[in-house]
Amino acid sequence: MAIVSYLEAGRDALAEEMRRDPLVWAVGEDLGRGGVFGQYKGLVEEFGPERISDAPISEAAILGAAVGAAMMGTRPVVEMRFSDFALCAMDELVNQAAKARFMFGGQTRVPLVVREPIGMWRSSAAQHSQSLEAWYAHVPGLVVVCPSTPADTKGLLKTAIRSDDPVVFMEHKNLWGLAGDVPDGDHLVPFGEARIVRPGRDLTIVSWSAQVHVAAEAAGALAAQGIEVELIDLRTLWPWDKTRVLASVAKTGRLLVTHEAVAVAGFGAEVAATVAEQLGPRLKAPVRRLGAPRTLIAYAPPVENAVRVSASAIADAACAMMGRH
Amino acid sequence: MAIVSYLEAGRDALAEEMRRDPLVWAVGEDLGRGGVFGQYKGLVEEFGPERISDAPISEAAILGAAVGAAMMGTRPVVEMRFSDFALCAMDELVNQAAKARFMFGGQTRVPLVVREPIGMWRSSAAQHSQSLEAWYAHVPGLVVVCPSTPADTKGLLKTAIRSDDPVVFMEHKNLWGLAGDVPDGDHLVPFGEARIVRPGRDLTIVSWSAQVHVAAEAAGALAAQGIEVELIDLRTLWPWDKTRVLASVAKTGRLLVTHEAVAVAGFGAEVAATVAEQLGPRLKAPVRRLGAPRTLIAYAPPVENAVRVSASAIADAACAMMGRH
Amino acid sequence: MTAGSNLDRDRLRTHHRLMWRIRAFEEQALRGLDDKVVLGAIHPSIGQEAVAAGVTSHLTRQDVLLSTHRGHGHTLGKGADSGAMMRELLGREGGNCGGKGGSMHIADFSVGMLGANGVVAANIVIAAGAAHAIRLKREPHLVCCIFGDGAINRGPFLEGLNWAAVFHLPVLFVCEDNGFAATTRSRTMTAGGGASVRARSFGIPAVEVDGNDVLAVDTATAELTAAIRAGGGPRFLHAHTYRLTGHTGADPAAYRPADEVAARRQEEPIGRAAELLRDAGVPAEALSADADDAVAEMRAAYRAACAAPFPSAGEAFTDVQDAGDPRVEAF
Amino acid sequence: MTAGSNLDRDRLRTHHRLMWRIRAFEEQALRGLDDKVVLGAIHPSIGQEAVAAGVTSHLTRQDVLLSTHRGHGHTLGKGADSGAMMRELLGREGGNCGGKGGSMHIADFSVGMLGANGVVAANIVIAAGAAHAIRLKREPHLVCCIFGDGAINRGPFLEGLNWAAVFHLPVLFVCEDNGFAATTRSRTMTAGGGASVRARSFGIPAVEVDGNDVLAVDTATAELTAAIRAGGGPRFLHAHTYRLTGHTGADPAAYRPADEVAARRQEEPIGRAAELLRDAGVPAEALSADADDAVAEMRAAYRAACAAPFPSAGEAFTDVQDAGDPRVEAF
Ligand SMILES: Cc1ncc(C[n+]2csc(CCOP(=O)(O)OP(=O)(O)O)c2C)c(N)n1
Ligand SMILES: Cc1ncc(C[n+]2csc(CCOP(=O)(O)OP(=O)(O)O)c2C)c(N)n1
Ligand SMILES: [Mg+2]
Ligand SMILES: [Mg+2]
Repeated sequence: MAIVSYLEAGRDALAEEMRRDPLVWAVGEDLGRGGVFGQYKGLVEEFGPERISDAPISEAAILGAAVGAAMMGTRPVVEMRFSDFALCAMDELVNQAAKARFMFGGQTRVPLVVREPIGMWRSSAAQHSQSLEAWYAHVPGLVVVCPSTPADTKGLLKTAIRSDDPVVFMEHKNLWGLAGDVPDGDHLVPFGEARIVRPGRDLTIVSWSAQVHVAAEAAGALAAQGIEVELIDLRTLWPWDKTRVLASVAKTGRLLVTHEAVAVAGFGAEVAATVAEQLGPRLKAPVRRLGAPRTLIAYAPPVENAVRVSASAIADAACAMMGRH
Repeated sequence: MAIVSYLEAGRDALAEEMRRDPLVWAVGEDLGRGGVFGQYKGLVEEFGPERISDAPISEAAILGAAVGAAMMGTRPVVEMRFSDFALCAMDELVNQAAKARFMFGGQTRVPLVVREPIGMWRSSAAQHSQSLEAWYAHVPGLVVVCPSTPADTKGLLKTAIRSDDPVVFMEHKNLWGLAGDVPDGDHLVPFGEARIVRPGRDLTIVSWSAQVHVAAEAAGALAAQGIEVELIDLRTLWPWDKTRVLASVAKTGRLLVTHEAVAVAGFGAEVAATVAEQLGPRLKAPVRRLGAPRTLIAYAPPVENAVRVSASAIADAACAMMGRH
Repeated sequence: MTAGSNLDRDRLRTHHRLMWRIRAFEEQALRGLDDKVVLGAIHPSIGQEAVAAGVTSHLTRQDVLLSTHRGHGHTLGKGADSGAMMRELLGREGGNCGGKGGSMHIADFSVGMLGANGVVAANIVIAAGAAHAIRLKREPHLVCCIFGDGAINRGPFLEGLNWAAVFHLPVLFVCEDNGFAATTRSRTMTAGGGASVRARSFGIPAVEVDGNDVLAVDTATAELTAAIRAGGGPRFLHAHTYRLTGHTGADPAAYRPADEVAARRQEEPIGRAAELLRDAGVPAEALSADADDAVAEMRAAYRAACAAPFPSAGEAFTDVQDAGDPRVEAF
Repeated sequence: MTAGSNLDRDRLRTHHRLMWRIRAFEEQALRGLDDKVVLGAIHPSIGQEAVAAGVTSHLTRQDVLLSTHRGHGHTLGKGADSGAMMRELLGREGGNCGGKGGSMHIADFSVGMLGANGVVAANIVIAAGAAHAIRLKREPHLVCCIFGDGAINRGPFLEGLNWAAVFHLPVLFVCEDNGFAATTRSRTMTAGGGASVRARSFGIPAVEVDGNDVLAVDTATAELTAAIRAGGGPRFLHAHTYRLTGHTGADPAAYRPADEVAARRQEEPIGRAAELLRDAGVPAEALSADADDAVAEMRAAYRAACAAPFPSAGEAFTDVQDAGDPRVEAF
């Protein structure tokens, strides 16, 4: 075990996989100087500018080239800088990367990882703060990863690089500095296996990415009031660990899903709908979602904060579900 | 009343609005020769090539130019040909059109309509068959319209053109030839008002776009078995008519949502989750969704058909929800 | 026609045969549309066969080709089997993509044909990336990317060409300029000097040729591919041709005068190649045998395809992705 | 410096003042970062002021300007109020965007400044569309679109320039070339002859100037805007300059040698303009008064902004859209 930051965990994962497999390479704007957040610091020194490659400001080409390079047997890891800019490469990701294998009848695979830092950070406004993980969950062919801890970042990025599927890997910008234990050795975390952050019998909270930490804070506060939350970090949205979530809700009888993204048509709806379909009559309270209102993210802190789902909002919702007011 | 096809209804709507308001104009590839499906036939003759404008194969410019032209006080209607190609203009639609008003503090509005024909047609395969309405419902700032009849196409397109919001207007390719009554005069259909296709007391089915017709077929079959379906056509997904849906399910106690798009993270999840949240304990059966499996759309008919949600699948699900097997 | 005394008769004959095979394949496919067994859209390249023949004749099997919606000719040129291709157009088992792709997504990875594409210009950035992989792996092959004149107005044209030039990649870009983008005359929507001028603005050497002259295409491609193979970085070929049919099999092409089409038909590439061959002493029967063989091949391919079974519904759930079950939540 | 005997002293003096106002605004904004009251990213244009001054001096209030993430100078040049701009950077009430946009989305529609943009090159297609609307409405105005040298590698550069040329629209495209795209030297990622060569490939006449020479920028812009106003269609200005600070206020710019920066600092535009003015007989005190006035203006703007209230949380729900309630389903 070593204490490593979320940012370093990603860097370590990439470095380890690049050492292991000479066909892994990374490409994106400014990678030669370490990337916009420093996630690639030191890598060009070890691997050279061919394997840690700069790119022009050409998101469509970065992603499109990755599709071609992946079909030719390499394993590109592409950096989109902010997930918002991936919108400049949506055809390449959705119409090309996600579809090639099926459309060509299994003649090819597209083993690429696209890193898309998501989320609200500090006063970054509407074009640098989005969380669109629900979009990708809706797109057949894609894997969607949203880690919340250094250990999961490391283990899931390594799994993503080894995967033959195109993987959308969403790191949360607000977590770069978060430090945590990361297991030594070849630490791999499988897709589709949720993490029980904290066991509990009264109410299941499902979350992912940075919102897991907000939910954990709420769970702590609720514990002080005698409400035992089972907090589940999905870690990957596709595939998602329906089994574990259903088992938990079967036990607690209550589901609250919370995420930072817009609530309307967010992935929380998928989780809530699935639980309602499967466990409807066994629920002790109706399922409940907490996500952002359907508005844009502003620059000014009070306006930005207005769309955050806070720990107290989560605790309040949980109390209401427990019949405590 | 006149009998008009779904395709003609859209053309009539555009023509009427262009006659009414000289600032309305349309732009897209091949519009001068009537558009790829003939939706613009005859319009260049009436309005000239400046207002029914051809465009280069430049989806990003078509949409981006519309944003600029809308901010400057005109009302562009842009044609994306197939909704799949709108992925080439996602930054322009989501980061620019949807955000400009808010981001600039209300200094501007972006009154544009983007027409995105959706859905499976005949052997059009993975890049010409998508239905991504759930994506747009998740994006603050956008209106999402999915008409199922000629009357609604006409009334909603006219409303869309008059709206000061950017509107994603999704016509279903399989409905172009569908004929139906369209009211005479200045027929307008408001956003956010669902249509009760057929009243019933046993089970509520919610749907939109072409799938409404499949659901109607199922409802007919169910009626023969004595099951009275209340079929609701949402018509617009944002805003969506929660009031009418909740009132219906409060009455029937059963909700089945069905759409052509992929079920996972589809808009059906939003409807199902909302109903489960609001009416959970009053439901006579758990909510239920029917959508496409999370796979791609193939060319070969049997494989393409495998992802269609059929009338019999809907009827079976409804029977199961009624406790009949 | 540029053929001089040093005309390689055998080489031209090979082009003649391939052009006939392409023509016969597509005429057969159009009949398949009439017969209602070809169900999706077909974009014929009838009249444009010289580009496919001339360009692909310089590609090895290990070289890689990326094509467009109008890709039958390129695919045949790269060596794909006509039987498997016809099955693909009919959506049958044994099609190159198992019937899941159809005409617009035809591909044969076993011969280095990495796909037609339903999205105009999308193949350009993919081609740049395929070449990037070749460079990373230090392989000696090149990538050929063919697109239409309409594609040069999409952003990926700029991004892909700039990419290939910046990274000095082995790519031959080919603009197959038939003057039209669907029903629109491309020049009405294209500013400036066109494809080769744009290519040169990225520092990519570009050559323009009469794309209906198979020898001109062949000769130009020879030079360009030699330069690429010598490590010279990307090259660009701008080939002018004409589409004799509608944009798709369903398009009557009413947007252009009949006499324009008639005039251009006089310049179609197969007749021009045949004339040269006749002049060079190839007997007329040999030439018509090329045509007959091609027609027979494609008729047989069609018959076999019609007899082939459709893929099973279960194919909807194969080759989606490794992670997760695609059936989840459905039905 | 190109100023000859017919130097318009007053005009140059006006540039000098504006350049000082831009510099002072940004230095004040950087102090605001240190003070932790400017919270979001700031992209200073210190060293690049001559482009903003020279170009915007030819824009009327009805002309329209689209800018980039590095847009403070352009916005001041177009006539926006420094007080409202400073409030916007601090996210306060009374900011141009009510505090909802911040530096990267600064805009003042009342003076025809239609927005900075957080997405590189996105403004290019928007500008083409704004000009399209002007043409449809038969208005006499023009659109000016400023972007960086990094932006010419994105697809919308091609699509927007082609669009403007095809539709013969009144747009002045300005590439403000500071040699860098964030931490990357642009030339390492840009193939071919660069911005103006690319512009010419679309048939758009293009001029290159020393972008640190405000008179050169002014003169070139005069000619280009005159041609546009005369109905000549789009024009392109490629102005070479240098960014003296980091990419953002937080970037130490360690990726370039100190002596390079020191050398380029000798060529910064304000000093050069001041030298010319001194030579033309403007007293030194007058020139330092320009600087002092600018600093005083921006200090006052800053103080007022610091004292201004934040917008209320409820602003999260205004100006989203007319249809639907944005609060629905939340919390
Ligand atoms: C991004 C995108 N926009 C529009 C289309 C629809 N479309 C298919 S082919 C075509 C014309 C293409 O013209 P060109 O590139 O010259 O190729 P050609 O058809 O002439 O071979 C168009 C507009 C598409 N497939 N993809
Ligand atoms: C589409 C997109 N990709 C990447 C970025 C991140 N980014 C912001 S500014 C910048 C550099 C831009 O360089 P240039 O266009 O030369 O403008 P400059 O910053 O030099 O003024 C980059 C890469 C972005 N904002 N948008
Ligand atoms: Mg063409
Ligand atoms: Mg720059």
